[in-house]
Amino acid sequence: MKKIKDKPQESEDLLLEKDRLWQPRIVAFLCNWCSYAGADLAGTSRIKYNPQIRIIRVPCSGRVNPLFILRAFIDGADGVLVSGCHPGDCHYSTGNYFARRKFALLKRLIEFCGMDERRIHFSWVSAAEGSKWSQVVNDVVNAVYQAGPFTGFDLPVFSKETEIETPADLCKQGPERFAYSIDLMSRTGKK
Amino acid sequence: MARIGVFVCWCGSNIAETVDVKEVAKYAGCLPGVVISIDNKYMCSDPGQRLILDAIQKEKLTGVVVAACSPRMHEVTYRRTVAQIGFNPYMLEMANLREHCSWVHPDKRMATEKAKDLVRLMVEKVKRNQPLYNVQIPVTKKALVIGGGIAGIQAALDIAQGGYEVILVEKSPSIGGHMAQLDETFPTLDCSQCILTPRMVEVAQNTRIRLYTYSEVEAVDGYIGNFQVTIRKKARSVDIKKCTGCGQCIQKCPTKTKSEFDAGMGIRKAIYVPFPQAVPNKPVIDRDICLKFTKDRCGACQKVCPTGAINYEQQDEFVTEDVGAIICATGYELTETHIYPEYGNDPDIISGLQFERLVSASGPTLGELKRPSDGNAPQSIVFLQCVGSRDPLAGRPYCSKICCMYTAKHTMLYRHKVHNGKAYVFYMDIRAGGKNYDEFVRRAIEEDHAIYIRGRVSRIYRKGEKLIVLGADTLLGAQVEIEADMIVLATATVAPKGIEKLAQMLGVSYDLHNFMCEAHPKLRPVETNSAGVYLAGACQAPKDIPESVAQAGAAASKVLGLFGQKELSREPIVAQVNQSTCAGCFTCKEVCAYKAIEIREIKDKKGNLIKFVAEVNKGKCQGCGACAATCRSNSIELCGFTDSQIFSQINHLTDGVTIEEPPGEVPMDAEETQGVSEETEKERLIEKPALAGQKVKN
Amino acid sequence: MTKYAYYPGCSLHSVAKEYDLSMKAVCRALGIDLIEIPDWICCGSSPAHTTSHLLSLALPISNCIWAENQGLDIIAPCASCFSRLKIANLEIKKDGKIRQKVNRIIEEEYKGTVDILNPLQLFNRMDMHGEIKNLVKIDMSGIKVACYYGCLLSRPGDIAGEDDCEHPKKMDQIITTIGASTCDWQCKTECCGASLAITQPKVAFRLVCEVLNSAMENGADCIAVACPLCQSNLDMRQSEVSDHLGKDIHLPVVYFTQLIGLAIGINQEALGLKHLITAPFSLFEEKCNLSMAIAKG
Amino acid sequence: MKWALNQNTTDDGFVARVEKTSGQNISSCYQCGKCSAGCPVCRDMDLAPNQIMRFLQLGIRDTVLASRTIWLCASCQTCSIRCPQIIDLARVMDSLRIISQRKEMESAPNDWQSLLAGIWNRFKESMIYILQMDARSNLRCFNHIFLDSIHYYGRVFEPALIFNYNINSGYLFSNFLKAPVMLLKSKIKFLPVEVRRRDKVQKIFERVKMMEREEE
Ligand SMILES: Cc1cc2nc3c(=O)[nH]c(=O)nc-3n(C[C@H](O)[C@H](O)[C@H](O)COP(=O)(O)OP(=O)(O)OC[C@H]3O[C@@H](n4cnc5c(N)ncnc54)[C@H](O)[C@@H]3O)c2cc1C
Ligand SMILES: Cc1cc2nc3c(=O)[nH]c(=O)nc-3n(C[C@H](O)[C@H](O)[C@H](O)COP(=O)(O)OP(=O)(O)OC[C@H]3O[C@@H](n4cnc5c(N)ncnc54)[C@H](O)[C@@H]3O)c2cc1C
Ligand code: SF4
Ligand code: SF4
Ligand code: SF4
Ligand code: SF4
Ligand code: SF4
Ligand code: SF4
Ligand code: SF4
Ligand code: SF4
Repeated sequence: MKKIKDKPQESEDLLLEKDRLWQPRIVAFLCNWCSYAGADLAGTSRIKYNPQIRIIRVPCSGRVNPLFILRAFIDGADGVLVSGCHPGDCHYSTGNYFARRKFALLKRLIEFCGMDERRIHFSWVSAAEGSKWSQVVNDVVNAVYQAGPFTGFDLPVFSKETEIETPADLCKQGPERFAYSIDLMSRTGKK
Repeated sequence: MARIGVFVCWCGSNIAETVDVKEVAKYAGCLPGVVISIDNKYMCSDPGQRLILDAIQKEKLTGVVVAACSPRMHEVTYRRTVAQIGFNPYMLEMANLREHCSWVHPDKRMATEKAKDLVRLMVEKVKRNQPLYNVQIPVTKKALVIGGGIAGIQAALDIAQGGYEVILVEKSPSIGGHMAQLDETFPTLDCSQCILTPRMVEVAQNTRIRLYTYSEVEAVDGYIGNFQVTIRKKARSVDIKKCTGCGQCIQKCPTKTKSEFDAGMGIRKAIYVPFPQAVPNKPVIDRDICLKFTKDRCGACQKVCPTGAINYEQQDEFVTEDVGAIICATGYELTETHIYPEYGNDPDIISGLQFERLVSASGPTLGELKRPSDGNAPQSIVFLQCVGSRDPLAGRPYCSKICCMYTAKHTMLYRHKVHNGKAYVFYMDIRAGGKNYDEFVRRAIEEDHAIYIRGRVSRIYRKGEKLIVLGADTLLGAQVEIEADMIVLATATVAPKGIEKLAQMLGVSYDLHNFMCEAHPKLRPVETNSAGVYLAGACQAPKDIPESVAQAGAAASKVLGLFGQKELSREPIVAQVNQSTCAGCFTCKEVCAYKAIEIREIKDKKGNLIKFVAEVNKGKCQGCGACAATCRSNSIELCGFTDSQIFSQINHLTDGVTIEEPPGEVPMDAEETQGVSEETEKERLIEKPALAGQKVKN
Repeated sequence: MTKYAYYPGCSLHSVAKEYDLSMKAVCRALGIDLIEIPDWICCGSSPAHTTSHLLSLALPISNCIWAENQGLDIIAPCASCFSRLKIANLEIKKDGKIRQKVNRIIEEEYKGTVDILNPLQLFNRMDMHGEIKNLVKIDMSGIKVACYYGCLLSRPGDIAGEDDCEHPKKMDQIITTIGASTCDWQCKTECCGASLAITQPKVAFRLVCEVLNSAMENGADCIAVACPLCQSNLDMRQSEVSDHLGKDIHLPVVYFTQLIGLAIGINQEALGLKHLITAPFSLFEEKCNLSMAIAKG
Repeated sequence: MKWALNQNTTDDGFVARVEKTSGQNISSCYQCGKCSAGCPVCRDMDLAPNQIMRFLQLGIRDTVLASRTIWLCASCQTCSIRCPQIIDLARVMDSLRIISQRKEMESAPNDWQSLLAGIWNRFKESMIYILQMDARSNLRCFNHIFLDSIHYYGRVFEPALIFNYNINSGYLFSNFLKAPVMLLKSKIKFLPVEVRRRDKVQKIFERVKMMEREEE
């Protein structure tokens, strides 16, 4: 992504300095039955993790509208995490599959908008995985920290020279690539 | 104007140690809309709860935020408390300062900052809460059991025993299922008929059980407590009321075919009773082969019937029944016998079920073991396990569970009939996990001298009188070739053909192999994700009789538990459609796993149809919110987790962010909505093509 | 006239020249135009695929280029060539990376549009049964043929095409079309061990014994094959087999194209019957009332 | 019982290599034995095909590579089409042969002299094998001569092939006895046909070798 390339290499000191000035702000949407309970378990087990996370409880990861995520960025978040039950374990049987499909699409969109993909995360955390939850939080905070403060969307500009990838173009790049795009389409599309 | 009260709990030192609760309470007091903000050592204690109640009454609060532990811990407690004084419980929310804050963040400054944020988010959410009321659902106290195998019979009897009415629907002419076809049963080797027949008779005699045989469920409507089912009673061509079961018609009938009950090993007539102990013991005409129906000839049965019970004009009949709960007990089937081309399709290669019929005293050979090709008793017999099961190549990676046990049983039954015969079993593993099960298999090996060979068979072909079985003994690391007179294949247990149609009707999900899915494999094994629908027996997964009966009992007790309640009360966390903006696209309908979204017609005063809109059936909706996240016009909301509530939380993530309503949010008032959304709709329509055009040009 | 590219392979130019002859003669009679791929090279057969996977793809593919440029499908009568060509084609269609590699090796751009057919599939695809039936002149009903498919025509599944790999039927259908009867025997697709004939003659010999014995027991008059390896393997050792089994085995192993040729009255010499080691002449003379003088050459 | 497994006998890298060359998942074999049951050559093998899979699962390289089985397998694919776990065992066998032969594919003839020299070398080599009664020499020997022939002529010149092979393998008389019959039936051609694009064929061989070396 453009931003990663543009980002100058920073020295240790500078990073430390920045550490004091800036803390990433991360919103997490957790499903009530698995991930929220997992986070509760981290609490009851007193597993410490980074405090830069703000949890919003939803009944199911399938409730999370991709607009919530975009809106969170507009409203000042530097990173977003969505976490639900493991595939097959959804309390509502299929909600997390819908979530997965939506996010695959959203991720493409967000990459397209020039956003660093390290800002947006999805995970499966069960009610029994308190330590996994803390690990996920720390990983996410780290990743977002690496990405730096979110300053706005950065849409790519298409000049006449820039080639836009169409399925036909993908075809030319060989069947694997094409298969990938078809796969992606089918995963994000309807059942 | 919102009047919010905030109550910050210390939880002794649990919260207060790492979160400056005083500061949080002070901060909360300054938030717009908050009229009172207090902290207390134990909010959940009696005095703590009293604080809340007093504040509600004194300050005329419209919303409450309790900043304490996890809502999964005490939300119910607090909601119940406030409900006592007539405050709508759904106007209360909790901020999780303990599990999600004080216990996990040691840094007091950071933890306090986070606590403030969490409280602020909840205050903003609760401002947008709406009073909600529990959904009350009446219950029809009558149950439907689909499938009259041992599982269905047991469930029906248990429910009737509990004092409620049961309707039992069986698609074949008699109840009994597969168990009726078995000879003796593992692990005790008692006679299947002897233990099953009394139960079948009990069903017939029980006044609380209404039996529909030769019938199928045609449609299922409604939801837990209130199902309407349509049952098709297939035309039997025999008036059950008049028929005495004398059987003269059967004797006279000239048309024969292979008997399904005898698994194709015996024959039956065109007018038939599937087996002597059938319930009801009244014949039925198979219209596919009866000469009257195929060639308009014969009519012998009608001529001979002393009571005039035969009625060729009979039509399929439809009856509708209201029931409160449904138990699905549709059982299993075996795959076709000759599924492996490399095994060929010799008549002396039969399935386990056919073997049961061949050795059964009530079977076509009256219990004499005769092989199909020439009627001789097989002197050597080979049993193959896992045929079509545990076989990804055949598309079934799962274990059929019952065949290890019944194969062991078959070797015993065989040896009891042919004392000097040789019984070989090709197996991969012996799965005999059950009370007295492994002992049973050992008995087959040690006492009845069945020869167990560990390996699969690759090929079977005929050589004269004999069938050559080419297999491997992987323990020896060698090939084995056995000359057999007869071969019995333990073919895979599969879901009945076309059962997915019934599953869809019931709203029950089914797995890759069309077995019905339980709500949770360990903790809710008889419930389904469709409230009020339960599973019993082999329709859920391959099962033997003890397990089927146990599950049937469990399902019946669930039904009895449901019927024991006066009315069902459900949390009001359900979806709601704004029908003025709903475009009728029904995308929501597709994502709803519970089939809770229905199609409603909107008509004007004259009764002309204006449009179709979505409507949520509150009985079925489980409150997942998938629909709300999917609707493109934001016309469907999940009560308690509305877009407006969630957006407000997102909106107040960072301090000092201007508070504005996000675009696309549904305003509270439906009247206003229409105008706005129509406009935006127009804008979109105009803009879209232009945008698209531009992109291509660039 | 339907045109096909023709890949005879090494065998059809040497040990199996009668297959080549009869195939061409039958196709001529049926109006199928076979154009031999110019300057073809060996497909590598099993030594290639047991030595190097890439080699086993590159050798066959380098022969397909010409056909692709001409827009023709390839007929490969030798079962081994057919199998190698078909497998290479399937693999290249499935895996883009492999295709790129192979294209680099052969220094040409091969897209994988060519379809590879063996004669059984060819006759089936063009639905030649009616036409063959119309051309039949000789009454073949007296002979009972054991159709032998062997490994290479029946396995793996995607090679066999629409035919069932355990119970293939295509050759039987053709043989019944020309009026002869076929027998149901269990060795139809059993391996004859041809690939071991040279390296492990003892093993191959055992397998040959089994196949011949089974054909004999099931009352076959001759064995029909569509593979030069099977043919020579089953044909060459019959005297030893007779000694070994202690019974007289005399089962002509003929190419099914030769049988078609005979039935539709193609010039006997053009069918190369004289090249068969186990002489079939008396069989045809007795059971079909044919004078075989010309064929004997 | 034979001793088989300890930490010195296992080699996970080998399993990974077999999996890569064959594209098959070795651990998916559940040892049902259906492959061995249908294998036409099983009774001549020292390890049944399913045992080869088992040794592979445990990573016991040397036993697998020393086994006669991999050289006896006729590539008939019976196992592959019937394996319930959809393992292409014939391909696994192929890979084992490929791996075992890889080293020896180096030298290749480019003229008559070196072709002869090659044959002579193989003769010496195979005599050693014969003296050691090693079965695998036969197939290897055959493969080399076959491929050399393609390499040199572009096609297989069968009479020379069988002749060479018989000299080399020591089965001097086995198929040689057939020669008169074959001559009689005029099945044998006396002169090899050379393809015109011989250089191209040679390039194919070279590039394959190059790419395979790259891959290692
Ligand atoms: C060869 C063999 C031997 C066995 N031996 C033993 C043994 O010794 N001991 C033991 O414990 N178990 C044994 N079993 C297993 C035993 O048969 C099953 O455990 C038992 O029958 C399961 O009962 P069920 O009621 O769930 O299903 P089923 O017996 O299959 O009954 C299902 C019923 O539902 C009906 N039905 C299906 N679809 C519909 C529909 N859409 N509408 C209405 N009705 C429908 C069917 O007609 C049938 O009557 C054996 C099984 C086999 C195959
Ligand atoms: C190592 C291991 C791993 C397992 N893993 C799994 C798994 O992954 N999945 C799975 O499904 N199952 C698993 N199981 C099996 C599972 O543990 C049991 O199925 C399950 O716990 C049985 O529950 P229970 O209530 O019948 O018995 P228990 O869990 O034993 O409960 C019986 C209770 O009764 C109490 N009690 C005993 N006697 C008396 C008395 N006289 N008066 C009053 N109270 C009494 C005991 O104190 C105990 O609390 C595992 C078992 C083991 C040993
Ligand atoms: S003859 Fe009449 S009364 Fe008797 S069994 Fe038949 S239908 Fe019933
Ligand atoms: S009318 Fe039909 S059922 Fe009755 S006797 Fe005749 S064939 Fe049998
Ligand atoms: S129960 Fe036994 S025979 Fe049946 S599939 Fe399972 S392992 Fe195989
Ligand atoms: S005792 Fe336990 S480990 Fe042994 S077979 Fe039974 S279930 Fe498996
Ligand atoms: S998705 Fe929205 S617009 Fe479409 S039917 Fe459902 S509620 Fe109406
Ligand atoms: S909330 Fe879930 S269950 Fe309720 S209607 Fe929407 S999708 Fe269906
Ligand atoms: S048939 Fe397949 S699964 Fe069975 S032992 Fe052979 S390789 Fe393993
Ligand atoms: S491919 Fe090899 S291992 Fe498999 S069955 Fe044939 S000879 Fe045996």
